[in-house]
Amino acid sequence: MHQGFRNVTTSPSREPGPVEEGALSTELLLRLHDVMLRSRCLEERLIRMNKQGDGFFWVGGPGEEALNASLGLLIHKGQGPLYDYLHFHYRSTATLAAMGADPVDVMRQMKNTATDPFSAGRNFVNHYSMRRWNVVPVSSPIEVQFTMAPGTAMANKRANGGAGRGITIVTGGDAGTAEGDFATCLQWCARPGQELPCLMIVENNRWGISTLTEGQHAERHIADRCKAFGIKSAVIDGNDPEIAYREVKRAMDYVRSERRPFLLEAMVSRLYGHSSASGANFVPDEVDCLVAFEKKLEDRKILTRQAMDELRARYTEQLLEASKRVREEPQPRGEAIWEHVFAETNLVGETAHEESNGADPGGVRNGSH
Amino acid sequence: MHQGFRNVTTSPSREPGPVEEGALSTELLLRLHDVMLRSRCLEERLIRMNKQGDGFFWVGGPGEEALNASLGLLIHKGQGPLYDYLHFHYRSTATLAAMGADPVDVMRQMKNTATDPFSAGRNFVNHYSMRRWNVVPVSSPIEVQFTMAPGTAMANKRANGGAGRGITIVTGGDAGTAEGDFATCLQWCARPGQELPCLMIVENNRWGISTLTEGQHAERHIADRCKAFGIKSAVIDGNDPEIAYREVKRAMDYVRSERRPFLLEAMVSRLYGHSSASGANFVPDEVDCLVAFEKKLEDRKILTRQAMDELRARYTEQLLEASKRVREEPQPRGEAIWEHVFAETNLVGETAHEESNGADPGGVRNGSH
Amino acid sequence: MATVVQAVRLALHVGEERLGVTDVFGQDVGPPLGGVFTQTQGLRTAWNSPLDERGIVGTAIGLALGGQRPVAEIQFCDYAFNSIDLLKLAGGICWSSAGDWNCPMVLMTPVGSGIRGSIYHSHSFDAQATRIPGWKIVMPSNPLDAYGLLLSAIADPNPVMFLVPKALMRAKAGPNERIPGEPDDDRALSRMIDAPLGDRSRWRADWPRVEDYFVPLGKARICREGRHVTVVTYGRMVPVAMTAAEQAATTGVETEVIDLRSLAPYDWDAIVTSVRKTNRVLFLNEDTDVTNFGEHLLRRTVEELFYELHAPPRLLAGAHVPGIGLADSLERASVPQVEKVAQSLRDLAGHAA
Amino acid sequence: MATVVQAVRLALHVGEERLGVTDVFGQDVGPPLGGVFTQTQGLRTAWNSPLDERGIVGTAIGLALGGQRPVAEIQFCDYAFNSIDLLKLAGGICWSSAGDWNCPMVLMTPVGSGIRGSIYHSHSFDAQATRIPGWKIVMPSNPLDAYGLLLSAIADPNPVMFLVPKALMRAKAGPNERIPGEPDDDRALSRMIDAPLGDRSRWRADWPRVEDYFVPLGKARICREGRHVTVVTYGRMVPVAMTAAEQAATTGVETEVIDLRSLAPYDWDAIVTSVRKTNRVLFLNEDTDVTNFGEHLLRRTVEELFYELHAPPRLLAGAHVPGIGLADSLERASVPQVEKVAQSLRDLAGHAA
Ligand SMILES: Cc1ncc(C[n+]2csc(CCOP(=O)(O)OP(=O)(O)O)c2C)c(N)n1
Ligand SMILES: Cc1ncc(C[n+]2csc(CCOP(=O)(O)OP(=O)(O)O)c2C)c(N)n1
Ligand SMILES: [Mg+2]
Ligand SMILES: [Mg+2]
Repeated sequence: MHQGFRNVTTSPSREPGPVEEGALSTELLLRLHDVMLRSRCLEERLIRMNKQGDGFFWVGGPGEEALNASLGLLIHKGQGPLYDYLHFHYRSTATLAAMGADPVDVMRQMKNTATDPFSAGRNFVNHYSMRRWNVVPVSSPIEVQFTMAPGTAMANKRANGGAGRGITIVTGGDAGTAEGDFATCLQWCARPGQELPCLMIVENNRWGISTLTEGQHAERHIADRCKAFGIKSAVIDGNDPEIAYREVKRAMDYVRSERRPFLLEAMVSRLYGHSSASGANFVPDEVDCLVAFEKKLEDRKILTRQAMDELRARYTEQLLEASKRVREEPQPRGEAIWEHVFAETNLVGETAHEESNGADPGGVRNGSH
Repeated sequence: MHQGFRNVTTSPSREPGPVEEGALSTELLLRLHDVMLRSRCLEERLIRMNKQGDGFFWVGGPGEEALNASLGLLIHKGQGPLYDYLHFHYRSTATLAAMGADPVDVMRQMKNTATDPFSAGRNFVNHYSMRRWNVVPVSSPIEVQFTMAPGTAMANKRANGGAGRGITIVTGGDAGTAEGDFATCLQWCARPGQELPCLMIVENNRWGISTLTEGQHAERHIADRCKAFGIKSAVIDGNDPEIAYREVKRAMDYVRSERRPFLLEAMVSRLYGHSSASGANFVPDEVDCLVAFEKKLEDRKILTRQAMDELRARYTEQLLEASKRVREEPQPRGEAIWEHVFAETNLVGETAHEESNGADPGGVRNGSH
Repeated sequence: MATVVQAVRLALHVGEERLGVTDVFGQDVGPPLGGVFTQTQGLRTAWNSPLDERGIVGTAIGLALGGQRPVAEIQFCDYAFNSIDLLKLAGGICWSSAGDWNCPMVLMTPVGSGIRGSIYHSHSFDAQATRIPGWKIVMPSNPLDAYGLLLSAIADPNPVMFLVPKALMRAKAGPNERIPGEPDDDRALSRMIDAPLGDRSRWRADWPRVEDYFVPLGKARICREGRHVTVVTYGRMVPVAMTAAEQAATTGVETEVIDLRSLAPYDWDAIVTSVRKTNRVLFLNEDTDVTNFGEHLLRRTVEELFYELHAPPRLLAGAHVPGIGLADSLERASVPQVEKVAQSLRDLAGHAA
Repeated sequence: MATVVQAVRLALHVGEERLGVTDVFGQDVGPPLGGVFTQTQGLRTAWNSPLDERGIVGTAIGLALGGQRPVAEIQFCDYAFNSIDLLKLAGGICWSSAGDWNCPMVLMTPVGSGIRGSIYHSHSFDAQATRIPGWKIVMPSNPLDAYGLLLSAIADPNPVMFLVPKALMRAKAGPNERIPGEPDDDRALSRMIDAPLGDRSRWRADWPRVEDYFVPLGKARICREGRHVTVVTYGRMVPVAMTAAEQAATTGVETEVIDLRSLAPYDWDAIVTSVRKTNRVLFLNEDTDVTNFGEHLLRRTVEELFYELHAPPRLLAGAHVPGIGLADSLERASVPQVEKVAQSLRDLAGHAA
């Protein structure tokens, strides 16, 4: 795979308009920094917890904060097809942080407590599930989320008689695009006359565990694959929050207004290796989006080094304290494995039935309304 | 999907050289015609057999003879990785006819007799298997052949210490390219530094059973999908045997000499519908490659109408006679279902062990050498 | 009387009009064909999908999560085996999220042998399906059950598999098995809802006003009562069991035939009650007989009813070979036949208490 | 003593050098990692594949048909469920072509729970695998069997699945279970064939001269002899059964433990011989317990040995729920534990003749 991506901000097919326009407000820069920092501090706490034996496994997204913080701040957050449906993978910590997820809940999942709101101690950390924000359960199998995305995108497109603005956002890594499921998403989102409002994001860190993507992938850019389908795309430096925010917004606005698919490929870093299985140690030779951004903010006199250090110290301290409390929370009971095998009521019908044609008997019958 | 394909003979990326060059010898034109005619007569006999209750199901390739006859005449036929490996689908009648398969054997499979050499009465007609010619068993599931092709192509590439000329040829329809397996083949054949000598052929008849491909596929040409992988391609009118022969040869020569993949998309017709399940009746509004070619031959005074009619009558008569004999051949015994669940010896090792590194113990141990 | 395929169509129509079904889709499901077995002709929400089973299952999951009510079809269950991971995923969405999400989708697919479908149009799916937790699984053996089970499947908030025996697609309802509201005259029904041959561009179905009829998921049906032997079966093997029971009756063996109808959840009480009465049981299905669902039922029977059994319980199922061959002789040798079933009934009855 | 993972590596090395193995491939199988469990470190023919299970299985089939000798790995069996159709295809190549072709490939994949792998690193594969005709299936429970079964798998002209229990990867061989030719000193072996941490670009394995040792496919191993109860198990449940047998022995129950080793073909004679002796049998595995391979073995036992059974035969297996939860409590509640197994042995032995 082509290595010169750091110079690439957008591919020829990127639409519409040039990158340079529209600098971000100081307030927004501060928010981006705050989310990135909080998310990074959380990841570092999670890694520490794992190394101390509080939680069996860690996987997350340190090195992807610039992109994911931007994404999280731009999501149209809510429940049901009028809002964005989110099919994330396991590196979306900063996205959820930007959306306002409680870091204590993330530590609960890390420690697989009964109080873990995402999976009640069943799933790995950063495997979110939040129906009230349309966060579809994150699952470990690579790329399957790309087969489901067309379905929620159809719901988005129909919502409110076609006047809805909600879109579907699906994220995944670079190596995973080798699965046929990635092609499935391109194929289904581009059906002539049936184009779907789906924003596909490939977070390209150039690795699949220990395998360099360039050794397996002939594509100059993975994003090039959507051209045959007439899907617009962009390849961006996902390590610069200013570029990332502008480009995610541009892509999102396009999908929201045109109700058509868009593929965004963001070049990002993997700062602690693949997961705890590979040691989860800091990798010095990759661009650290947070360090780079803080330097910018300092140079531009937006924040002082000291202020940022204090902020980091405060978040670190708060998370440490919270992690101690989480450690005391109860573990699931064994018998809990029998719970939630089946749903009693049609939860997903709650917000959707006014858009879908016809009432929702499953829900009605089961009295969930 | 774009409809103007009849004007298209080659796409921009088609390599190398222009189409016009190199007219085919009269002898070759006669051979092509003979194969196309024999194959068509066979299909018509098979359809008749099915309608008369001799055989439960028919599927085949009437309307694809121009392309498949060309393909069959150009295949480097033999056993083992020094020869071409063939992953065909169920429309390859003319390809096998060109290679010299016995039409009586095809009728045996049609009538599912115990004497059917391809499957002993187990599989549908035109589901060939001929190890001595590297014809991998044709199986009904769409597109799975595209997952296996990279494997035989690796064997081709290694054969004779890398000096082999054998290639892998895989064919499939247009609708089937929506399966992820088609993308798998592109991905695996293009791995940087590991490019494979694989000729992928999409036989585009614009239909998947009752579904028009243009309603499901946004690709202007399916062949465009290989561009992102740096795979060369061509889109041709597969109904003209002169174009088809030249283009198949060109593509094959490229794969054979460069040891790299190539994707050939051939626009063809479906003259008797999808299969006997949809009636297998002649469809008047599609280009009939045989009729068009015979007109050409007549205009060019290469063959007279009368000569061609006589030839057709002779083949039809021969096949009718043979079909009567096939009808008398024994059906499989029920207990035969227990045969060949497992192989006793390593048949595929026979021709390959001199190329593969190290002897073949499975074969040796089982005394197949 | 409606056929199974007409019953399916009527149920999907009711689903569209009264149960909130938003999508009936899959390969060749929409116009002009309306399904390779005509099962989806004339439906308002039917559409054709790309030729991609993984896309079909994944999109159905997405539609369900998006609050829609999809009924997705895999054209033949033989082609669902590239999507087992997605079926497992769908079955695990509620559990993995600890009840945060549910996934109300119906997956419809023709199963089994009996139409000379050769290696890839003869597979069964019941054993595979019952291995996937989080799914409800139903399999009708007649038009009325097809109608009533499909309505319940659509109304259920969980993923439900609707397995239709290919060989029974054209089977007609028995005299007192009329779908409530269907016209008395078969030809009338056909004129109303069967698409004409040839050009269908202007054809519209004229739907009869059929009524709600829900067959509860998890409830078996006793098709025939008997004192000597119990047969626990479903789908295509139900008529086979009934005929075999007739034959056995001629030699004085009174067979009780249980049509399970739902494989998950399944009606354990019905099995217990019958086996307590007959003390002899045959489990019958056409799926391959290594790691087979009938073996699960047999195991549970042995564990819970061992001391009530007067004869070793038996399984009759399909031959564990890679496929079902095209030739008649091969297909017959691969799945249980009436004679063999009748013989097993006599053997079981032959065991003294 | 070699660990299971070292035994696998040694067998693959012998495969490359003496049995014609041409490819050991899969995700992260080649350098630098050499497998997520280090099982393929230092191998001459190991290479990394794209992240595409269907491509891995399909390419392995193609390599086999092309006369090569591939050993393909699916990184975790949890991720093989999108390729069941391809596994069925491989298992059917010889049969569908009426013996014209064979498909000599080995599919290697880690299975089962026990490493806190949560929902997607804890799946079992034995029930699914035994449903696929045309495959031979083996599952070692110790390093020597891992070595001997893998050599036989490689040498076989048919597709063979090599299922490695994750939880036993680091298990060491017992005293008289040394692989013929392996160095006496474990640390010496480790220095020779375990890749160093950090930069491995110049590291080469220094292979010991291990000898041929073929464990025949289809032959069980009696791990412990006993008169009162038989346990038929395999893989990770073998050590569990052995410990439970120890516990049961303290209350006078003498348990015979059979490690099946091969699930297809399986050693029926070994089961018959033992059950004829003990008249009581427990089938034990960790896969989900609806449509489970142990149910097949139990069914056959009941059909053929009903009148020799002094107690209802039992199955202990995994809970039929969508996944295995991460928390210890959840994992323990999901798969059979020693205490429960020991109790079942006592219960079975408690039944009078
Ligand atoms: C279907 C599937 N196959 C294999 C794995 C094991 N696995 C987990 S992450 C990973 C690499 C993913 O690489 P990429 O898609 O680039 O995402 P990244 O982890 O780099 O963000 C693999 C092979 C899996 N989880 N799912
Ligand atoms: C995996 C799979 N899904 C569905 C089918 C049923 N089926 C048989 S042929 C066909 C259409 C194939 O269309 P295309 O790929 O264009 O090939 P064509 O028949 O037009 O030559 C379908 C859906 C199948 N055989 N395999
Ligand atoms: Mg990556
Ligand atoms: Mg087609």
